[in-house]
Amino acid sequence: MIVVLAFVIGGLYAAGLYMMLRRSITKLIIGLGLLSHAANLLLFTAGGLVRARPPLIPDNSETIQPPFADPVPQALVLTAIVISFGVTAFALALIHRANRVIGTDDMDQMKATDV
Amino acid sequence: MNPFLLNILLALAWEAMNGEFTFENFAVGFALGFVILFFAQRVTGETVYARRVWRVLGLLVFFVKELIIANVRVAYDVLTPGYQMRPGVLAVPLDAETDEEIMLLASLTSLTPGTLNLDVSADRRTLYIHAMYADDPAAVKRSIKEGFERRVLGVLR
Amino acid sequence: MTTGILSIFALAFLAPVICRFARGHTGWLLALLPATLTIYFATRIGLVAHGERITERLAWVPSLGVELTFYLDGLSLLFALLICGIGALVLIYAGAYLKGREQLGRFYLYLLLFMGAMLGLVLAGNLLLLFVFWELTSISSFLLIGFEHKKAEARRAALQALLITGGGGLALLAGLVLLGQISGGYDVPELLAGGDAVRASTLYLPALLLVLAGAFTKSAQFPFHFWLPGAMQAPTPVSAYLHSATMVKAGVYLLARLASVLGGTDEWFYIVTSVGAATMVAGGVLAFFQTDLKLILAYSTVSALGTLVMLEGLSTDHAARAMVVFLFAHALYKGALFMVAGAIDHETGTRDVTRLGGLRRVMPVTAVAAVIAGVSLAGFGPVFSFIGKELLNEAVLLAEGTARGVLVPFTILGSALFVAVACAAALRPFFGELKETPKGAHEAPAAMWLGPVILAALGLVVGLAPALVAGSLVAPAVASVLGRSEPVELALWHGFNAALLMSVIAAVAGALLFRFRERLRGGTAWSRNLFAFPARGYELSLTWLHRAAAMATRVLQSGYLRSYLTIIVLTTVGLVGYTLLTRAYTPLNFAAAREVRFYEVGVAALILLAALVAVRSRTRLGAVASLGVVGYCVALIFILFGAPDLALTQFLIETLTVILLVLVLHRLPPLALIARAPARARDLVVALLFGGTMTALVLVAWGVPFQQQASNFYAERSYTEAHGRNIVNVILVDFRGLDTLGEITVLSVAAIGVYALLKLRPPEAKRGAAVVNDLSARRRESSPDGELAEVVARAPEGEVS
Amino acid sequence: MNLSDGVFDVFVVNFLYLMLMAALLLAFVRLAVGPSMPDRVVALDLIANLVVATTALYAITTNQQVLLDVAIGIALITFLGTVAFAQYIERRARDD
Amino acid sequence: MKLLPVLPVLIPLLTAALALLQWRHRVAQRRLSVAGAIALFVAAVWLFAVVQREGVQVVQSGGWQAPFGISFVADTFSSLMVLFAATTNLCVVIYSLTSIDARREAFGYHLLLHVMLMGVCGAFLTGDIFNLYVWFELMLMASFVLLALGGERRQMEGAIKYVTINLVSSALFLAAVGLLYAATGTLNMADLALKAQHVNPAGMRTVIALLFFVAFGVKAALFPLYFWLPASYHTPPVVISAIFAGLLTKVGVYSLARVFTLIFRNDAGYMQPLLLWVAALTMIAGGLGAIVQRDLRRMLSFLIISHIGVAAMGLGIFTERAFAGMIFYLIEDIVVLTNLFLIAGGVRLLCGTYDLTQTGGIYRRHPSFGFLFLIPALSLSGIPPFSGFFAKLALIQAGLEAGRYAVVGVSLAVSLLTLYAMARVWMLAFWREQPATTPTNLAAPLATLAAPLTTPIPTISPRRARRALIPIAALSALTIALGLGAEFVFRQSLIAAGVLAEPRLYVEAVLGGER
Amino acid sequence: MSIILRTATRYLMPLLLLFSVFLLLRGHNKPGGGFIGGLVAAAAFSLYAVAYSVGEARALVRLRPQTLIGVGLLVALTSGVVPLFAGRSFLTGMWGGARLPVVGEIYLGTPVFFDIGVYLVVIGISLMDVFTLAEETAETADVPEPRAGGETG
Amino acid sequence: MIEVVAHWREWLVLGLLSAGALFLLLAAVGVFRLPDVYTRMQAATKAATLGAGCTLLAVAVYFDDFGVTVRALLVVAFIFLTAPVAAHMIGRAAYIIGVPFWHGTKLDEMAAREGDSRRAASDEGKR
Ligand code: NA
Ligand code: NA
Repeated sequence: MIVVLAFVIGGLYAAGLYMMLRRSITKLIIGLGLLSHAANLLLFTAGGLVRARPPLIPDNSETIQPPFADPVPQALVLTAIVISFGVTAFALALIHRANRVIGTDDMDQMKATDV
Repeated sequence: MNPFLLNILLALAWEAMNGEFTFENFAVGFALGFVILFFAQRVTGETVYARRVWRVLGLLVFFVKELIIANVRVAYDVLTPGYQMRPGVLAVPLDAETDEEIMLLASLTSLTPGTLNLDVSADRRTLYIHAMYADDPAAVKRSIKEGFERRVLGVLR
Repeated sequence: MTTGILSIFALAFLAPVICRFARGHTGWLLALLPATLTIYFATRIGLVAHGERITERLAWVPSLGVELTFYLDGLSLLFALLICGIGALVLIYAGAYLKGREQLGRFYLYLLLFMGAMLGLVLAGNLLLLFVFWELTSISSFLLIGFEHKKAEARRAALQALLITGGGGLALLAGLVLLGQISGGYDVPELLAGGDAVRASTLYLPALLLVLAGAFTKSAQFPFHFWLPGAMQAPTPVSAYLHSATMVKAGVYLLARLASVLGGTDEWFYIVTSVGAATMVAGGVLAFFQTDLKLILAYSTVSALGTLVMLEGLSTDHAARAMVVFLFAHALYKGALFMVAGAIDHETGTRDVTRLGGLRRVMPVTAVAAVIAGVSLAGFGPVFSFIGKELLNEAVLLAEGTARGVLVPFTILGSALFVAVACAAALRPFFGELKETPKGAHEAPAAMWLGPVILAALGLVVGLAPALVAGSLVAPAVASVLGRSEPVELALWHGFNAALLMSVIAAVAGALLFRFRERLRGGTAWSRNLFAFPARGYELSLTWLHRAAAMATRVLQSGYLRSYLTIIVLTTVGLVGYTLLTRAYTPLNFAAAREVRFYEVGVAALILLAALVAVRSRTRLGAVASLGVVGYCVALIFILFGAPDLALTQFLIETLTVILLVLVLHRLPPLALIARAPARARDLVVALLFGGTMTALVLVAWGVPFQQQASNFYAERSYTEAHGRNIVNVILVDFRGLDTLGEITVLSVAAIGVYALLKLRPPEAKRGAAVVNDLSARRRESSPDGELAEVVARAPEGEVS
Repeated sequence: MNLSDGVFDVFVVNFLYLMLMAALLLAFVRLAVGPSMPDRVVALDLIANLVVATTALYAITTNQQVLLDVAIGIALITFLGTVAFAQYIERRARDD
Repeated sequence: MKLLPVLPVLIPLLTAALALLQWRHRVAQRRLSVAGAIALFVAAVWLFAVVQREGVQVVQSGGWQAPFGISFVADTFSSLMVLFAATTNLCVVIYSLTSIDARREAFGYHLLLHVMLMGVCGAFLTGDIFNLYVWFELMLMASFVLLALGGERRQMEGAIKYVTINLVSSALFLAAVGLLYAATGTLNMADLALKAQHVNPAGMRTVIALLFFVAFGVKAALFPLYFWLPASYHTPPVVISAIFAGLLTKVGVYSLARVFTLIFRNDAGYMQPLLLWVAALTMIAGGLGAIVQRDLRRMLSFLIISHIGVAAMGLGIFTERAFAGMIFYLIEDIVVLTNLFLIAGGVRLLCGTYDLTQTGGIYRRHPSFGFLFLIPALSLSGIPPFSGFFAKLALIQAGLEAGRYAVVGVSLAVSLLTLYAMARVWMLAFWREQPATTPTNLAAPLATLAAPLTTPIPTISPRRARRALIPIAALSALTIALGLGAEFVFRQSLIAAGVLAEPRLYVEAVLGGER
Repeated sequence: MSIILRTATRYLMPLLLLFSVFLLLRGHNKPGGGFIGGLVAAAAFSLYAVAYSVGEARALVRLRPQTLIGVGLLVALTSGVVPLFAGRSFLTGMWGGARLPVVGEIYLGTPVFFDIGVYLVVIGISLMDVFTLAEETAETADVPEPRAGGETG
Repeated sequence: MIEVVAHWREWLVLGLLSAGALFLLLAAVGVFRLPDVYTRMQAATKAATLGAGCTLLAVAVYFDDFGVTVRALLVVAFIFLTAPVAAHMIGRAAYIIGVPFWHGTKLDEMAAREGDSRRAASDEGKR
């Protein structure tokens, strides 16, 4: 499955990046979303994949017998997911404000601070 | 619904969620429910009468029957080429008055295949539904009024 | 010694305060300190002449090799005396010259800083300490040259000086560090003792070149000579100081200091001598064509510096002797001449020699000083400078074979130009008929003639009785240069010899040059331009630098986010992909791929499909909904592989995100297909490269053996010690609670950001107006840079060429 | 009870998954094609329901009770999503 | 000590949480902010002193033995960085009291500042690679908000680029962490220092190192990853630019230094040419960018980049003395760049603009302000006796010792560019008279420094005005002190570099210490 | 506004809130925890905001989101600091002997309070995001949304 | 037969699961091929709700845990309560923004109601 997921991850990275390379900030934000899915999945696969053995200690036991899914990447991904929620919300507010202030969603119109 | 009753219901729901019916669990659930209701005070603005259990059961049976019969009809239409349906939007006059009555009626009509509640008029006297088989609008309306509405009012009043 | 140097710095910072109280007497008051120091150093003459070396050490930054070490030997003593002595005179002179000017306090501050830095430089017994003072002289002279800061020319000259000497300084630093590394330390006495090892080192040549770059720029050697005349923008007392005793001689000092370490090799000889000789002639020629008194003196200084450097390059006993005497004499007469020039300017209102004449009648005292100094400049008469000239000629005549053949005519030409210049600058204004000048000329105040008179008199006295300094000052200095002591005897008259013949030829030629100066000035513009090209080069390179920088910056900092992203991603792909292929390639094991369940593949395929649809979607909602599907399917993956917490979180968050997306995107313009096909294809390639790299990474990482040490630990302790059965949650709130603490803070900040962005409104600006302003701002930005235009376009030809 | 015990033949189970996957695909096609916004919302809602069902099925076939809670969570939040979506569509129509 | 190393994280958090509860009380927030900044400073000094006296301090948060909990590690390097971050923060907080406008204060400016510091200190102190990611995100998020706070057009344009590029780098960072975990099964940096050496194939470790290099390189603003910086740093109020300039990129360099010396030290050979090339190009690109800027803050932004290149050179040389030079350089940069931005704010107030074609006249009216500028400007250009010289000297010595002549040459050329840029500022804003066309505040007393940025005509008491000059003067004094006391600083840097060069010390302190 | 939705919401909301507390407290042993619980609670309030209005939802919550966040952070921080007084390391779990008579076998301990802090913060931030964005984007709607007293100022 | 009785719960679970999957597939086919959004909703609301309900009921039956069973039943109730509400919201929205009916739709009694100006036909709205 990891082989399949590897291609999914790559595909998500590619799709996310492609969207971010568009001129519209709307697409930019969608691209960011895809990118964070990719990163989360990648992180998730870091511990290896174990089917249907969540890291939960059974009620009648003090420990859990392997194999079980590695809880560490899960905790990390959970953190990353929640963070990316915060970030996405902020990014949304940002592009909303930007669109209101600048009057366009075209990234090419947003070069005044460089040049 | 009486807030106290609601509170007890919440306490029971709590026990159910935990899957352990004990007194202490009930007490905690009750306390939690109280806190939640305190924060959600506006939710419990009205009072509702107690229900009659057999009417509920009757409604349930009727509902399941309708559900299955009509599902087959839709399934047939969905799975065969071409359509036999004659859809239309119907205005069904309402006898139901309270929020709960209207909601329940609307939900039940929506859940039975063939009819889907679209809206309630601003004066709350008309229910607009989308019916897939509206060859005879009057019949559809009648079936709703005499099938569901009567039973719903019977349960809730 | 240490106290003396530090006290000058202390006085510098007190100067503005003193200036406020002492007013007109500030110059006299401040001169007390350098005068005292002059006396102090004079008392050391005896000791040093007996071959003693005085060293004082204080720790500063020993771990970097920077120590407050001061070292007094013959060479540094001579310089210290000149710096303090002339410094005192210049302070007195400045008090009168600048009377009533604004910012006088700052002027004294800079001047004293400069003096302190210069004194520190010559006394430094640690290479890095020397560099510290070296840079301080650059900075303080920058501040002094730009003293008339409202004048663009002054600023430009200051910048020029700073860049040239600063650049040289950086080279010097590298050179000194290399020297330090060769010799194992930065202590000057130790370095002086280990010259052989240095010259034998493979790093000798780079170190030499770097040190020379520093010295040549500082001492205005060709082709770096052009900044020095520019420094004329400084008030005259500064010019006097700069040119006579100090800053420009810092390079000469450095070469003399290091001559016994770096000198004596072929590289040293060819480079130093030829640069010096070229500078000598170039300076002379340029001086000859000037009519501004200060510029004439400035270029003649360049010429003199060239002479000194040439002598240093020769590395012979004679040359060392000639160098020390010439340097001493030059300090005396050039200081006097600059003060005279200042006095003339001050009294008459002009420095144009063609408009000056007959001043001896109205400024008799000044005239006496000027004539003595002028004679010294010409290298004639019973003055110290004549001895120097003779020694110079001797040294050149004693040079080896071909070198002699080149150097002798060069020296004669240089001397002839000196004569012509002396006539033009020192003698001509005082003789002949009194000419009309902007101000009615009369004698300068005592404070202004005191300096020139003392210096000129000293030149005369020492010239008549050279024994006064031969053993006490010159011999120890020569010993320092040579690295061994060598008896020195000086006499005014050496009898008729080849050296005298050279002087005579030079005198005659010089007189002729002076006679036909007008015609020559008119007819030989080419020779002027011949030596002007370095100045042009400086300006051109500055312009090119700006152009190149502007272009590079415009290309890199294009303003297009996607080009930034493309560059970043291609960097990643290039680095990671290349390394992956070359160093981490492992044949992939696809056998394991067979134990895949079809619904897993189904979910995976749906993710890709949904991503594709999100990319291709023409509607905002379609894209958002597809993104949602990606998220839901990712949640399904989590469910399939034992991560219920993750699945729940992912699903909850995906839904909330979709809601927020819908809320916001609806206010944005509809999606439009703007990019052209080639752009899309290019981006597609970039994106696919990136995706492919990440896929490869995951596949390779998967093959790396893995230990589940941590998860086993958590599995064992989660319930028994942390009282939780959900290991993921226990990790979040206990094992790795700190992550969570940080994370909720991130969330808090993000939410505040959302709130602030949407609720905090900028003061309502009219959008149209803002756009217009912005456009005009952009247009302005594309016009050439302001100050650069000032620097490049308005360079007055006469001044730099 | 276990996955491969008795009636829970792998073939049967896989057939159930197959149906759900097919349903997911069909729903997704509707989501991608639209054409109206409500169409997409309907499709997304259906997909969420399919995820709930898949989760429930997986819970049974792999014997994980805990997945029920996941399914509950999904069911609860889906409602919010759909309602908010619909609300937004309406409000937007009123704005324009 | 179970608390001290986490204090620099807890104090800002406590400050921010309390400020949140005082959301509507601006005055209370200001007081909290100052109190928090002082407390952080005291804690940082205390931490530094304890590390000095007792060596590396380690806290295993949650009481779990390393590598299973998250370790907080204060060695000399991290405690130095925390100390200077806290110092800068204190100055910036004081400056903000008189310079940040009421609108921004009402929307959480103070607490955002403290949260950012929390992230910065956390990043310096953590001994866990994923925890580092969290602190990075925290720091970034706070900086995103600070950058955008106010919602002006330029801010929006800058923020979009800043946010996007940094998020991409965060995604790469996350991927790198994931791959590292996949290859080693641990996240604790000390543990990684041991386990990463056994990764097979070793090339995989190199690849991960490169991912970290890109991720941190973006944060550090290395070539060619720096574009977000000049696009955004000049857009928010100057005091925000100032703290960004001082701290953010330094965290990137710090992290590069940590992971490359600890985890990827065996890839140094492979990475070194890359690092040196990148360092050289960063220096050049930054330096060239700086000299063509008209906007003072943009010029400073490019100088940040250029000087990050110098610090990266220290890392690339990869010797103990080079590390020490890099650390000294980072410290110096924090102080000087913050100060220069604060001074730029003063220029703007006096001349009414950041546009160097429109400025002038300050030297004549406010010479003392001019000298306050000269100190950091000269220090940045590496002119003795200020701290910048010694930092540069240390790097040059290390570079030449290691035979890295070319890159040292580039660094020297770039200091000339810096000197040129600073001299231009001096000439255009200070020496020359202001072009007649621009509206000017020059006639106003220096008190104008205290005015809120958006207010054109300042009306503020001299007492508050002096308060605004305090941080600038303090930072300038610090620059001098760091120069005169360079021995102390460099000794500390050497001690810090010792740990970088010999990771055993770090590893033993973390894994062998408190259980 | 839909009567049907409003009526349904009145009944669903308490259930959702209850479920969120359930998830929170049970999270230490089964899927759930502060994040998930907080998100569900936020979803409940968001539902109310959709059915009624953001203003009414704000009134229902009573506390400002900022306050929720602040309190949450303080709770989390405090639960981490408390062990310090017992000479333990920051964030060390300290478990009271008391067995919470609720969810089977939860012990009261500082990590539980930590999770409660997380719960509060997540509610606070989600509400802040949702409410603010909803208000902002609804701004030009012809039916102005009632604003809650304290928040918009 | 005895087997069936002995394993009645498995068979019940299997039956419920099959019914659930079947209904869901039906809903998906309906959503896929019915001609307008209103009719698609008809399919989605009923069949999907029924399908999800069946699978959750299967869970309730399958697990031998009272808490699980109660929660499963509760969520089935929840779904039955919310699905029509959601459908109502979508349908109303569709009607308001003017999503067109299938050409076979003959009757629209809602068009006559007052305040129908809300039904604005915008192009963007239809997407
Ligand atoms: Na992220
Ligand atoms: Na920065």
